[in-house]
Formats: sequence, structure tokens, C-alpha cells
Amino acid sequence: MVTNFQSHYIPNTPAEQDDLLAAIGLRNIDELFADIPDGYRNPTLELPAPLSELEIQRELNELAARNRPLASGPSFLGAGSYHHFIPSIVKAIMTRGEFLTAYTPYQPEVSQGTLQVIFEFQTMISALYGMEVANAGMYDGATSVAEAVLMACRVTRRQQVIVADTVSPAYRQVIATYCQAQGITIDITPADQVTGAITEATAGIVAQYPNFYGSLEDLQALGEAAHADGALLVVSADPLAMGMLKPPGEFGADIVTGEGQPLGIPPSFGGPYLGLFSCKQQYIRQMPSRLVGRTTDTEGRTGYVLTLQTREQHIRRERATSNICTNEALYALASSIYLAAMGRNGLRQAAELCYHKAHYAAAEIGKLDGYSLPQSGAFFQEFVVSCPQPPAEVNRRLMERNILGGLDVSDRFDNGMLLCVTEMNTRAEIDALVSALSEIA
Amino acid sequence: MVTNFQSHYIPNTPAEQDDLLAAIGLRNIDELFADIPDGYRNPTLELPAPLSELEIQRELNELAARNRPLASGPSFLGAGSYHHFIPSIVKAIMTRGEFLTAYTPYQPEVSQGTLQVIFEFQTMISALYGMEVANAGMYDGATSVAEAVLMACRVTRRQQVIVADTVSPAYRQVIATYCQAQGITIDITPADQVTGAITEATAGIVAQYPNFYGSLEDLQALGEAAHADGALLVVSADPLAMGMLKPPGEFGADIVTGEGQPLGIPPSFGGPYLGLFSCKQQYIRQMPSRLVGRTTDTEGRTGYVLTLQTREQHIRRERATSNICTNEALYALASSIYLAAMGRNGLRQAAELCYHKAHYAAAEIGKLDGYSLPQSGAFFQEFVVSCPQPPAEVNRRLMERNILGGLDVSDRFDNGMLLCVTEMNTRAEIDALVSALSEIA
Amino acid sequence: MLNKGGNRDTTRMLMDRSVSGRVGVITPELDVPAAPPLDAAYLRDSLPLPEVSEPEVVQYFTSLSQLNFSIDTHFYPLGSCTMKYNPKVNDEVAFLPGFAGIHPQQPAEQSQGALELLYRLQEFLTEVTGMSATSLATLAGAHGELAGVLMMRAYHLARGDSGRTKMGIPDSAHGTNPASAAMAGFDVVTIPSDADGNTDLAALREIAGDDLAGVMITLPSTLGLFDSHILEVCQVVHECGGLVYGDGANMNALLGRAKLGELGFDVCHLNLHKTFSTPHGGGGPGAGPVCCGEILAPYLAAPVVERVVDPGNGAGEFTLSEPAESIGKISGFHGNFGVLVRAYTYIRTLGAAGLQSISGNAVLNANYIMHALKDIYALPYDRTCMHEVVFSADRQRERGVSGLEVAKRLLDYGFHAPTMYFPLIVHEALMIEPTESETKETLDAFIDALRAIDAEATTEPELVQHAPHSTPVSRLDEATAARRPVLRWEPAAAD
Amino acid sequence: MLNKGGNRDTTRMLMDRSVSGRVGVITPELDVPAAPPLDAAYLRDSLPLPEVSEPEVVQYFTSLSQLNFSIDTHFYPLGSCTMKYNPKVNDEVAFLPGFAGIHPQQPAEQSQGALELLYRLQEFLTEVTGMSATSLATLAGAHGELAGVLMMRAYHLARGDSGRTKMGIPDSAHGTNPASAAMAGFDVVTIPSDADGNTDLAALREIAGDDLAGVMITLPSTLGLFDSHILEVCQVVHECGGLVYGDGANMNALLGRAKLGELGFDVCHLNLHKTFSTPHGGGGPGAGPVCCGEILAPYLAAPVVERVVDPGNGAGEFTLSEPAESIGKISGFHGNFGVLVRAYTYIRTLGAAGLQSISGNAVLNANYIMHALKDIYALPYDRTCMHEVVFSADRQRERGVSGLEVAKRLLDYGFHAPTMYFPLIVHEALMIEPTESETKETLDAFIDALRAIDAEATTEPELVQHAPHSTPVSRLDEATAARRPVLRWEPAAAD
Ligand SMILES: Cc1ncc(COP(=O)(O)O)c(C=O)c1O
Ligand SMILES: Cc1ncc(COP(=O)(O)O)c(C=O)c1O
Repeated sequence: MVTNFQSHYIPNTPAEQDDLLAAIGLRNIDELFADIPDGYRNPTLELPAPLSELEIQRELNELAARNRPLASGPSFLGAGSYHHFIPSIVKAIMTRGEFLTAYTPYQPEVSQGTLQVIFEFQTMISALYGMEVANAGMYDGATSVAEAVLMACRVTRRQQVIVADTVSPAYRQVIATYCQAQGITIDITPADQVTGAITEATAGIVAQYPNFYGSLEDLQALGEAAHADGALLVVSADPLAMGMLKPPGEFGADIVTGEGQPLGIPPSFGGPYLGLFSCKQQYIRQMPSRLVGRTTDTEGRTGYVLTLQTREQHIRRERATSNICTNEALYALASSIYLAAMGRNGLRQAAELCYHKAHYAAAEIGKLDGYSLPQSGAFFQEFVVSCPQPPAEVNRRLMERNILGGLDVSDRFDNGMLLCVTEMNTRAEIDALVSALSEIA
Repeated sequence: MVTNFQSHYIPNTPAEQDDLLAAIGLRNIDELFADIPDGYRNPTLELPAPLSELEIQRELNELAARNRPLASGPSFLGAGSYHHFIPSIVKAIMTRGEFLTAYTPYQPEVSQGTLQVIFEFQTMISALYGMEVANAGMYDGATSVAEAVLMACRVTRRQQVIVADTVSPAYRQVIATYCQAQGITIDITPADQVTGAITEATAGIVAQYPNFYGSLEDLQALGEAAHADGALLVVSADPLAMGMLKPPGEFGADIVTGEGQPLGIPPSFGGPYLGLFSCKQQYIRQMPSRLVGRTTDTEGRTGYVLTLQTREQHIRRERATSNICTNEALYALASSIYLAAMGRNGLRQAAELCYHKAHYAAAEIGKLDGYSLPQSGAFFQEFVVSCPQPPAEVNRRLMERNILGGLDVSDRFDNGMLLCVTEMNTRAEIDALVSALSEIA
Repeated sequence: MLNKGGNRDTTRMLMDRSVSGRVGVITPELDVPAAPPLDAAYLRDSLPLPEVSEPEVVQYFTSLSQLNFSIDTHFYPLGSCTMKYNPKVNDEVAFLPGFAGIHPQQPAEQSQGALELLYRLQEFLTEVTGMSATSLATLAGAHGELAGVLMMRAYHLARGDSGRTKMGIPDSAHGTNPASAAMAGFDVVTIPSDADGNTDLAALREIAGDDLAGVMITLPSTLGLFDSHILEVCQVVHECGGLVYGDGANMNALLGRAKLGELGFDVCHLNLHKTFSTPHGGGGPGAGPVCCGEILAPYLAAPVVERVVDPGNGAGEFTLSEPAESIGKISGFHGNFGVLVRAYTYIRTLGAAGLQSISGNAVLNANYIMHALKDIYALPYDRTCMHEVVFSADRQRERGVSGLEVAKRLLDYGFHAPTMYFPLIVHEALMIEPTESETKETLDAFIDALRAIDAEATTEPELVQHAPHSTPVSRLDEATAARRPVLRWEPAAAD
Repeated sequence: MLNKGGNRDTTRMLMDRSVSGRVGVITPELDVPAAPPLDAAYLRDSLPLPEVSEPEVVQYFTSLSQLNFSIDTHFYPLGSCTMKYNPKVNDEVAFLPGFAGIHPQQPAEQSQGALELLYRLQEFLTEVTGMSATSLATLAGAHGELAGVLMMRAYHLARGDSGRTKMGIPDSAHGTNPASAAMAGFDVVTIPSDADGNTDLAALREIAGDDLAGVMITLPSTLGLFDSHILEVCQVVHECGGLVYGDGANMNALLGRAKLGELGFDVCHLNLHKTFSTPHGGGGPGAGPVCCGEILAPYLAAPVVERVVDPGNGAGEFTLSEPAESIGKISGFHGNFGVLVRAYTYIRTLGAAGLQSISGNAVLNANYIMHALKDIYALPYDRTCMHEVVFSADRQRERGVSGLEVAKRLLDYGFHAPTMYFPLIVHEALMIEPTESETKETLDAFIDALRAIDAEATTEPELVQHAPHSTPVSRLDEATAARRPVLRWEPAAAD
């Protein structure tokens, strides 16, 4: 027998519950659970006692206070999650109950809000990447590129994929996880040897743009080499960088994925983020997850519906193009609001700010004794610095000055630290970093 | 000639502006301002250069960081603005654009949301105060009681008002400001001498409940004495205390006002707050400001409208019952949500928590060497402590321990400090205060 | 008839939904020993508040909100109200714990950021109006008016000039002007407008005597016109020893185009909820700061923020203070701080060029509407308007359709109605204020709608007369509401 | 036709509104020397994004939102989706700068609060499911399934048991189950349900061999039934060397009523966006943590949070780690942290008694609906249901009205439709899940609506067949949408 607890989230009172029970001819709620075998029913649940909202607020504020937010001091950590400006309107709109507390638009007549937003999203993501179609239904950047690998294999009916070693280590691991049971071989190959490694068995090659270490790969060459052997070029591209960079679509990429977080989504300790996924029109029936299409209603009015659902798990089950059901729709909304607000000029300006500030920082750090920039060539907002000491130590000493340093990439570069500079970093912050580094040297 | 600035808040571009100008036969915007006399047109405006939203956020965050929020440590300051719990739903709902960006419901057909909320508000405020009618249109607690004084004079056609000296000093000052040009005499009278001071010339007497120093006045006696001479009893009452206190209406009060801030409104450095105003039915045509009434539409459906508008400035002009137009409607919404959520039981519990915690704190402080409680008698959540040192000094030393102490009331009580304890103060905080005070003694 | 989804059905009020035992908030357990109970004479017996759960509260209020028109959802050209876009960032910063969570009486050292913001805002508004000093303590436009006219009174009295009992107010003035003047003890004298909608100078001269405390002038006027005699108006009033009060509610037209102080005004208020875009909230909160010239500065309402400079190190500290001859405290604390934060943010976002662009576009948009409709709707004053245009529906009236009905019909077209029947001196007035934050497309759609309604007035007058047809409720019986007022829920009145 | 208010007219898409030169966000000026320009080969020529102002963005998206049904505005009894009230406090805390503003890779010392929260949540979910360990890295239910079946695979392989290629899945299962099994390389074998809606034990025994990796059982099943053979099911599978996966999407029925671990499940996922009330967001984000018993714990997806105790002072520190035999990393970072914060908050708010009250009321409400309607709507399995009830519209079908049409007609009554045509084994299925957070009044109104629609099926079948009639759009042409897909805005396609 379970004691009753009148929660503020459960309207019906014990008296009302008794009314309902009486209507169905039962005496107590426990009788509803008679199918649970004896001995297994009503186990004890060892959980802390419930808290009032006042106490909850206090507890969560205390937990939150033990983390250092990026905005609380100069921060130069990127590496897959970025500190970018988010206009206030994003949160103001996405927290509207009509968006927040709806679900997948299965009933299009009463879900045009969500559906039209997704159609906007598909439009803008296609535009950003220079691709013909984009979906709206991937979890994050990592799983998106993993799904792209699976799709490349489906499209080409080949089982071998080459992944450049400049792709995010996390992405490479997730690709491996997704492919482990599919008989797909993943070859992690130095970026400059990828074109040479392609064969007629290659389903696709995977590159990141800018790559994990900040540099810009030669997508043109990769695409030509891949296509020459009937393989697909899969690119994972930073969507914000698309504000200034030539999009992968213009280099002939077949599938372009990305992490949508830079587009109006807070870093939030790694999630929820948003997987971006776009491809050439000819492959749409092999695409994973959700697509929204435009159509008309019985009175000829324009409307939007989920479409090409026969690819999806609820129809195709084990032969679906992916198992995805719930995804990150709310963040497709967030990034749509973000892109709408930034617009053509704002996104370009934001990208340019990142570019110039990062180059200023790199140039200044490059001048410091003991520091060097091991990579040459074009980069966007991230770059590797070789430090005079182990990056962990450098970071520790930066944090003494309340500066969050970069990612330790000493596995690849001698005392390498991957730094990221965005439009959020003022010149004063960059100068503070440079002078702190000079003191640490 | 003014340079054009394309703000993100102004959609039309220079090209579109030119289209509009062409449509009306002008060449530039300056021509629209030809009526401004030469030499006065387009003055220079010395203002700092505009900021992007990113920079605005940074600047405002910096300014905000230089203030100490009540929640950042134990806080025992009340004295007219209180630290109470606000359920998250209040902000979630009141920031909805449909409420936030509407105006006074002049067009009832498209303002039923605001109107029905106000009707709920009037209902709940009447209930809280035990009064027959409440309006929704006063600025704050101080101006509300000042308007009540003016109304008492209108109702009685008398020009003398007695204000107990236990009424908030700020309220007394605002009453004086409002009455300065009306030929009304305000007598500030010791609370225990008010009944004796009433004459047939007295329009009304004003008491606060609990009074400014936390104690509970004998409203019964005040009401009887006032009514015996045809004067009105005006009470300014803390609405949250009404969760447990007998309401002024039950003591025969004629006009009951209050500061609505405790009902779900953040302290916000003193505003926006919410004036509460209620009275007996017989006086409604003398009430100031806005009232919403229930009625029906042409199809017999229930609906709500602004009513008894002939009292108001837009109709009655210089003979209106007050000059109020814009007031604090959004906070009437906030407090309606608050009261709906707290409900019968929650408000009582909140009031009881304040009561018990304050009494615990008072008892513990009363035991300390050097401290005493100069007031006897019943109190709610505030009480005066006589300190062994000047309150300013005690407060300074409390703040060294990150404790915000009470208001300095040494003008009235020897080294008196007015402390407030609410449901937000944990026992640990109270104990920390007590032990800090004992160290300071 | 179809019901509307259980809980979310807005026809049931909170008390109709109340069920004994439902809980909307859980409060913490008492963590101190219970005190002896309060004397029963002070304890209430019953607390007739509703008992509903949290989901019901959210669903009910959310559903109610959808019954409103608002700027975020509808074009809202309500004249004299400046229903412009309200930036979300302004709300966001106002909710920062360092602003929303601070106590008005905490020591100044604990609130330097807030005080500095107020100080800077005082400076900004002083600059925008061309005045010398500003008090932020007043909570709305009318409240600012009250403060301003009390200051005028105090000024005259301080000079022993106690015979100035009259306040001149144009016939076009907003109702708050005479109401405020009356609260300040003045007798209101109405100043007529001349044929062009300007102040009738001859009439003004007639009342300009030693019993005139001053005049309250709205600039641009509520006819949406810039008074082309404004310099003379100020001169006439000053010459008789009076003062000129400026109702700055319409300042959206003049930002960076003219400064009231330079034109000769002695004191004015601004409506931050209009010109400076803090949200109207269904009827407030607003803020009505008062700005004035040198001679009136000592009388400003308390408190004002001062910067006290340490002569040693030059560091400034901000404190609240009371002007020497202050009319006194006029509100509980220091003004509607949350609104002031928003206005500050707005000004910082726009700067001088942005403010000038606002007035330019606000005026341009109003003139565009004026030109597009004046062939159809009567225009009592055919001259360049400022931020709003006042039409008369006289020509529609001839076909049996009133201004009110035209306005109501606009609701069916998805537009909020203009202000109706104000200013009082224009017959069947329709006062349209588009603001700068609307697109050309919206203006065009609105113009089309008003043209279409005019056509309907000929072809289907009943359609217009009985509008609106597509709103949550139709025309409401206001007469009965006022005759037999039902002002709160009562068990018997439940449907 | 009436237009809908200019800017707020949702029929124009962003690109339709775009005007060259309009600006939605102002970016800061560059405050460092400009770098040499990027090699032109990397520079894009054009960026075909819209150009709109901030007010337009707010108004457009706000207006779009109003086209949706949602929990906050409508009863949403969508079966299998647990559309319960989503507490606002959960959102509020998730947005705290100390949560929303932290980087997933900042040093553990800079994120101890976040890690401790994750650690505690792992413990809570382990306890709720009666398992031994939990990984929070999976981003939705299906993602959890994938992780779980990969763990089963890894377990068998680690034991050299490589012939287990089959995964048994009931015919009533959600589509994600077979899709996930396929992604993990398994051949799906369908297990039929018996006449009572339980697993057909005989059929299960038939497939239980040494090629069976395991089964994926949803409990309660998607028929809304608690499988009364569940102990035997687990036993049969275990006896043949297989493992039992639990799809915990329906855990709202069982919170504190039964623990999957105790019943014999080896691994399961939970849908935090269902059972633990994080908002569904129009289709996500969710979170699908995986909980498992001792034997599968080494295979959990990385990372998990560990508490490392300093042996010196006993102080604990939280770190991310990778389980010994982990199937690997399955998402970019550490899971959908913002969702996890919400679920944590929910559990802390409710405690054990609260969770039990949820399941009790969820099941009670579903049974109440079942009893109130089963005389009218066919009930394929006439037994106590759990948190949802699956009817068949067969009897309405006889009168020419399909389940889909009944569902669409509910929209006119202001209710979201139930899940239709799922589970696949029920003809004309209507799957209704009321959840615990709805009032009796709402349930009654919904019951009345379904009874009324049944009556309409007799009296006015066309009314039902062509429903909905009162929604922003009517029935949409899905066939053409799929045949000639238009998946993005194109200039030519503009209306
Ligand atoms: C011209 C004019 N003056 C004064 C006011 C009064 O301002 P408030 O409503 O803020 O009191 C208004 C407001 O409607 C107005 O339009
Ligand atoms: C029974 C069942 N299993 C699995 C899932 C998949 O969960 P998700 O949508 O989070 O991937 C669902 C969700 O709809 C479900 O109802």
C-alpha cells in the first residue's frame, strides 16, 4: 500500500480519486496494479524526501554556483562546443508553451507552428551548407556524422569508410560506435593521405570543415577524389563558419552534417545540442529522420506535413533509414530564430569577428617567447598553440587568473593547446590571455 | 540633417523610407519636421554611442554584479519590501507577449485575457482583505494609501485625516505630498492616541496592519472610534499576512489598501510594485482608477469590460476620482498567478512560516546580552530589536559576514533595528544572524 | 456547442475550478520550533482563495493570454499609446538577480550598480529633453504630471506668488492633464485650438494673467500636430509669470528633433513605456520621469541620485538624495526601477542616431498612412502630422457607420483598433499611431483594410455595424456592466 | 478574404519577407586589427539567408506558435507519449548560467556542481529501475535502445557467444525497437501477443535458442497492459542464454510500483521527456538514459560520472569516466545535460511518494476513461489497463467513420488526438494516455467529446469524415507532399 502524496503537479485529490475508483468499481489504487506479480509490487524507492520549489531553487542554485560559466571570465575553449552570442529573443520565443509543450507534429492541422518552423529550418540549413535538402531530426553533431556514414554505405552499398584524422576525436568515436555492428570498416587516415587512400570499395570519406584543429581542409580535392571512385564526400561543417566560408555544397559534398550548437544554443555542459544533416536531392529517400514538406489543405491553403515517412521507424521498422524518433526539434526552433535574426549580414559579421579576433590572438601568441603555431595554412576561429609547458599546467595557471584556456591536444601536437576565439572575446580578454601566457612561459 | 541608422528595431530600410517619402511627395525625412522652428530643429544629442546586444548584455551584467541580491546571503531587511518566494510559473506566464505587449483593454473583444485576469485579481484581493470590492489600477502601496486618504475626504466631505505614527514613514510622506495642494490637514498621531484624537471633522484615520514596526494594531477599536464620529477607517495591510490574519474588512475597515509586492513580485530595488485598493461597495463611485466588470456579449456569452469609467480621467477629466491612467496591470497579473498557485492553503502556510520563523528569531535575539525587544504585543514577521551599538554599525559588521541586517529605526527606538524574517530565511540563516549579533554585542 | 478542452476552457474562473484539497504550491516544512499561536482575535477564520493545481494555473492563464491582441501578435496602432516593439533583451536584463533581486533600502554600498544606472538614466533623459535635472521617482505619465504641476505650485508659492490658481490646458489634452492639475489644486481653464490645430494664441493671451500658474502643453499635440506657435506659447506664458508644463507622452515624434527645454518648456514628463519602449503589460507598469529646467530643479520629487566625488581620489559614489525644496516623496521607493532598467537599455542600444531614426520613421509612417487614406477618411487638419494621424469617420457616419464601428471592424481584419473618440475636439475621431517599428507591408495591409471597410460601409453596412465577428466575444453590453456592476466572482454568479 | 494583420500574417515565410538591408541583430564593431583576408577559394559568394528586423522575427514566430496545440493550451492524450504537465521550475533552473553557460570540456574542478547533479541522477534512475548502473549519455529513447542492444551484443561477444544474431520483439512494439535492433546488427524476430495482449509464451519459447541475443519488451506494453507473464518471459529468455531489454518509455505507469531490474530485465532505457516530464519541445530534445544490471554495467556507453573519494579526507570529487568494456561514446559529450537537470529537479520535487502518486493517478485516469467509453468504443483487451487505454474504432468504422476521422474530429472539440493506428496489431487503434496531471473535469469533457463524436458518426457522419473544421488548416494532402516533395522555400514556390 502506497501512501498518497498530494503533489502540486497532480490535480485530483484523494476524494476525487475515490470518485474515479468508484466509477470503475474499485476500492483503491493498488487494485489497479494487481497484474504485477506478488512480491514485486510496490517496492521501496530509496530517494531523498521531496522538496518544495523554494528548496529546489536553493539546491539547484547551489549546484549551479559550483560551476564556472564561460561568461564569468575570459574563455578560450571551443573544440566542438562554442561560446557565441545568443539574442534574447531566442529564449523568449522558444520557451512559449505552445512550442515547448507540444510534441512531434503528428496532427498537422494543429501543429502548423512547429511544422512551418521546421520548414524554415530546412530552408536555412540547406542555404548555409549550399545543399539541396536538409532534414530536421538529428541529435547532435557527432551522431549526425555517424548517421551520414551509415547513409553513405546505404547509398553506395559499400562498407568501407575513410575518416580524416583531423575529424573531432569524439566524432570518430561515435562513428565507431554506430558502425560497430554493421560490418563497416572505418579507416582513420591522416588528412593529407585521404585522397590517396580512396578505392572502389570506399563508400565515403569524412572530413571536418574547419577541421577539429581549426584549419580549412581542401574540400575540392577531397570531393573530386571521392567522386572519381564513386565514393561520397561527407563533411561535418561548423554552421556559423558558413557565414563567411564557401559552403561544402559548392565543393561538391554529398552529405553535409554539423553541430547546430553555435546557432543560438547555449553550451549547457554538452547538450541538448542539434544535429544538422543535409544532402543532395537524389539521396533523400536514404536520409535518416524527419522531413517536413509543403502541401495544401482541402481548401487550397498552404500547409506543412511530415513527409517521406516511409523511411522512418514508425512505418518501416527494422528497415528504416534510422531509429530516430524524438530528436531536438526545440533547438531546430532556436536555431531558426537565431538565423532569422542574424540574417544574411549578421551571420557574416559574426563569422568575420571570430575570424579576425582569432587571427589577432594567434598572431600575438605566436610572437611570445616559447610559444609557436605548429599549423600553417588557413584557419577560422580555432588554432593550435605549442606551449612551453604541458597544456594542463598552462591551463591551471590561466585559471588562477580566471582565464579558461584551451583543449589539451598534446597527444597530437607537442604541448599543443587548441584555442578558440569568438566574437564573445573582447580585445581586452585576448590581451589578458596573451599577457598571462607570456608570464607563464 | 540627421544621419540614418539602421536599427534592428526599425524594419524599413532607407530604400523603403524613400518609397514612403515618394508616396507622400517628399524628398527626405527632415521635411516632415518643418514645423519645428529653425534653430531648434535637430539639436545635437550627447549620448554614448549605440551598443550591440552583446555589449549591452555585458554592460548590464556588470552593473548588476555591483549589487548584492537578497538571495546571495542571509537577508533580514523588510520595512515595506519583502523577500518572499515566487513560483517559477509567475514569470513564465507574465512574460508571454500576449500579456506583456498588450495595453489597457480598451477594446474588450480582443482583450478578454487581460480583462478576465483583472476580474480574478479583484476577486482575490477582495477576498484577502475581506472587502466587498477591489480595483486594479494603483501604482504602489504608498500611493494607494494616499489615494485612500483623498477618497475618504471625498466620501465624507471632510478635510482632516489622522495618520497613526506607526504607519510607514514613506507612506506618511507620500500622503503629505498627495494632500499638499488639497487643503487637507494630516495629523500624525501616536498610534495609541488615535482613537482619542478623532472628531466630527475627521474624514478618516489611517493605520497600517501589521504596522511599520511589525506589530498588530487594534483595528476593532480604531474602526469603532472612527465610525462613531462618521470618519472612515483606512487600513494599509500586508496582503501576504492576510494568509493568517483576520482581514481588516472583518474589523469594519472602510478602505483597505496595500502594497502588492509580497504577492509574487520581486523586490527589484523598489519597483515596479502594485497598489492594492479595496473598499465597501457603497463607495465604489468614489473609487480611483480601473475597475473591470462582468457582462455579456450580443450572443449571451460572458465577457468582461472596463466599467464605471465615468469616474476616470479620460471621461471626467478634472473631476475624475484620480488622474491614474497607466498603472501596474502586469503585476496585477503576476499577483493573480501567485495567489492562484498559492491558493487557500499555500498562502496560509507561507504566512505561518513567516510568523513562526520571525518569532523564533525574536526569541533567540531577545536572549542575547545587550539586545532587547522594545515592543510587546502581537507581531507577524517584523520586530524591532534594540542593539548594544548603533544599527548602522551593527549592519556594517553583519555585512562583513555577508548578512544583510535590518532597517535603522533609531529615530524611534534606542539603537533600534527593524528586522524581518520570512519563509525565505532558513533556520541556519537565522542562527547565523543570532550568533553574528552575539559576537557584535 | 463544442466545449474547449477541459481545463483550458477559459469560461470557468478560478473559483469555479477550485476543488478542496488541490494544491498549487508546496511550501517548505517549518524548520524552527513553532511559536505560541497568535491571539485568536487576530486570526482569520476562512481564506476564500481558490484551490487549484499548478498545471491548471498554467493552462488557465496561458489560454487566457491567447484571447488578447498584443504587439507581438497584432499591429496595434492605438493612438497616443506608442505601441512599438518591446525588445526582449530589455526584459531579460531587468530580470537579472542583481537588479530584480535587490532591496530598495539595502545600503548604498550594496547597490552601486543600480544607483549608477539610475544616475546615467537621469543624465540621458535630461539631455533628450534639453532640461537641467531629472527625477525618476514617478511611476507613470499621469504621476509625472502630478509631480510636475506640484513643482510649479511650489515654485510660485516659494516666491510668495500665491494667487496663481489657474492652469491652462488645451481642449485637445489627454484627460490626465486636467485630472493632475486638479489634484494639484488648480482650477482648469481650457485653451481652445485654432483652425490649424495649434494653440489659439489669442485665447491663450486672454487667460495669461497673474492668476495663471502655467499651462500644460502636449507636444506634439494629441492631434498629432507640432504646434507651430510653440515659441510664442511659451513666451506668452512666461511673460505673465507662468510656467510651461510639457506633456511628453508623444516624444516618440521628437526624439533628437527638438528639445522641450530649448523650446521654452520649464518642466515635462516622459512616458518611458511609450517612447522608450518598455512593455505596456496590459496597462502598466510604466514610468513617468520628470525633467525640468534650472529654476524648478530644487522642487523635484524625491529621491534623485547624486554622484558624490571623493575629493581625495576622485572616485565617485552614488547616493540617493532629496532636492532642497522637493515637493516630497511621491512613491514608495525610487521609482519603477525595472522599467527604468529597460529604458536605460533601450537608450544604450540606440544612441543618438538611433533615437533620431525612431522619430524620423515614426513620423514618416504616420504621414504615409495619412496620405494613403485622406481621400477616404476625413482629415480635420490637413497638414504634415507627427507620429500619429487623427482622422474623422464623419464620411462613414453619413452612411450609417460610426467611427467605433470602423474601429471594431478592424479587429476582424486582424488589427487592433486605433484610439477612438479622442481627442474630444475631433468628431468621430480615429487616432492612428503606427510607430517606427512596423514594416511597410504592415502599413499597406492596414491601409487596405481601412479602404476595404470604407467600401463595406457602402456595400454591407450591417457587417461593419455589428463587427467584430471573429473575436472571442462579440460586442459587450457595457451599459449593464456599469448599471449593475459585478466586480468579483460570487458563487451565485457562476455560470 | 480577410488578411491577418500585416507582419503577423504567417502565410509569408521568412524569405518572402526578406528585404535587402533589414537588420535583425547588431553585431559589435571589430576591436582588433583586421587580419589579412582569407584565401578567396574559401570565401563564399552569397549567403541566401533572410534579412528581417527583430520585431518581425518575434512577431512571426510568436504568431506561428499560436497555430500549435500543446499541453499548456490543450489536453494532449497522445498515447505512448506521456504528455503530462511540464513544470516551469525545471526550465528555469536549467537556464541558470551555472548550468546553461558551462562548457562540456572545462576542467572537472570547474564543473563539480554539474557532475554531482549527474552523479545523483544516475543513482536515482538506478534506484527507480532496480538496476545497478546508469549511463546518461543517450539523447532519446531510441538512442538508449541502440546503446542497450549494442551492450547486449558486446556482452555476448565478450563471452565468445557470437552466434546470437536474433532479437525477439513483440508485434506490438514501437517502431524504434526493431529499428534499433537492426542498427545493432540483429535480425528481428517478431513475437506475437496472445489473446490477452500478453507475450505469447509458446511463441517465445519457439525462438528461444542459442541464436537469440535477447528480447526487447515494453512494460507496460504499447497496448497499455502489464504483461502478466513477465516473470516467465524473463525466465525463458535467460534460460536460453539471452538477455531481456526493457523499453521503459511507459514507465509512467510503474513508478514505484515495480522495478524492471527486480522483474528480471537486464537493461532498459527511460524516456526522461515522458516519465520525468521534461518538455517535448515539438519533438525533442529528450534523454534516454540506460540503466542495467551488474553483468551489463561494464558495457555502458561512455561517459559515466564517478565519485572518487580522497582516502585522506574522505572528500569526494566527481569525474567523467569510461566503463571498462564500454560500447563507446555514443554522443558528442555527456548527454542532454539541460534535459537531465530538468529530470533531476522533477525527481527531487516529488520524492518516492510523489513518483508513486504519479503512477497511481496515471493508471487511474486511464482506467476511468476506459470504463467510461468501453460501451461505445470497442476495447480489444478488456482488462485493467495501465497508463493508457487502446480502443478500436471498429464500431464507428461500420458507420463509415474511421479511427483517423474520430481523432481529427476531436481537434474540433479542442482536444489533441490520441495516437492513431498504433500499436499495429489493433485495428483502427485509438491509443489514449491521459497522464496523471489532468483533472477529472478534463477527463469528463474528453469522454463527453468522444461520446458526442460517436453520436455524430450516426447522425452526421460527413461532419466527422471531413473534420477538422475549426483548425488553422483543414486536412492536408500528404500524398502529394510525399510524391513531389517540396522541402524548402524556393523563390518560385512563393505564394
Ligand atoms: C498624451 C498623453 N498624456 C498623458 C498620458 C498619461 O500617461 P500614463 O498613462 O502613463 O499615466 C497619456 C497616456 O495615455 C497620453 O497619451
Ligand atoms: C514505447 C516507446 N518506445 C520507444 C520510444 C522511442 O523514444 P524516443 O522517441 O525518445 O526515441 C517511444 C517514443 O515515442 C515509445 O513510445
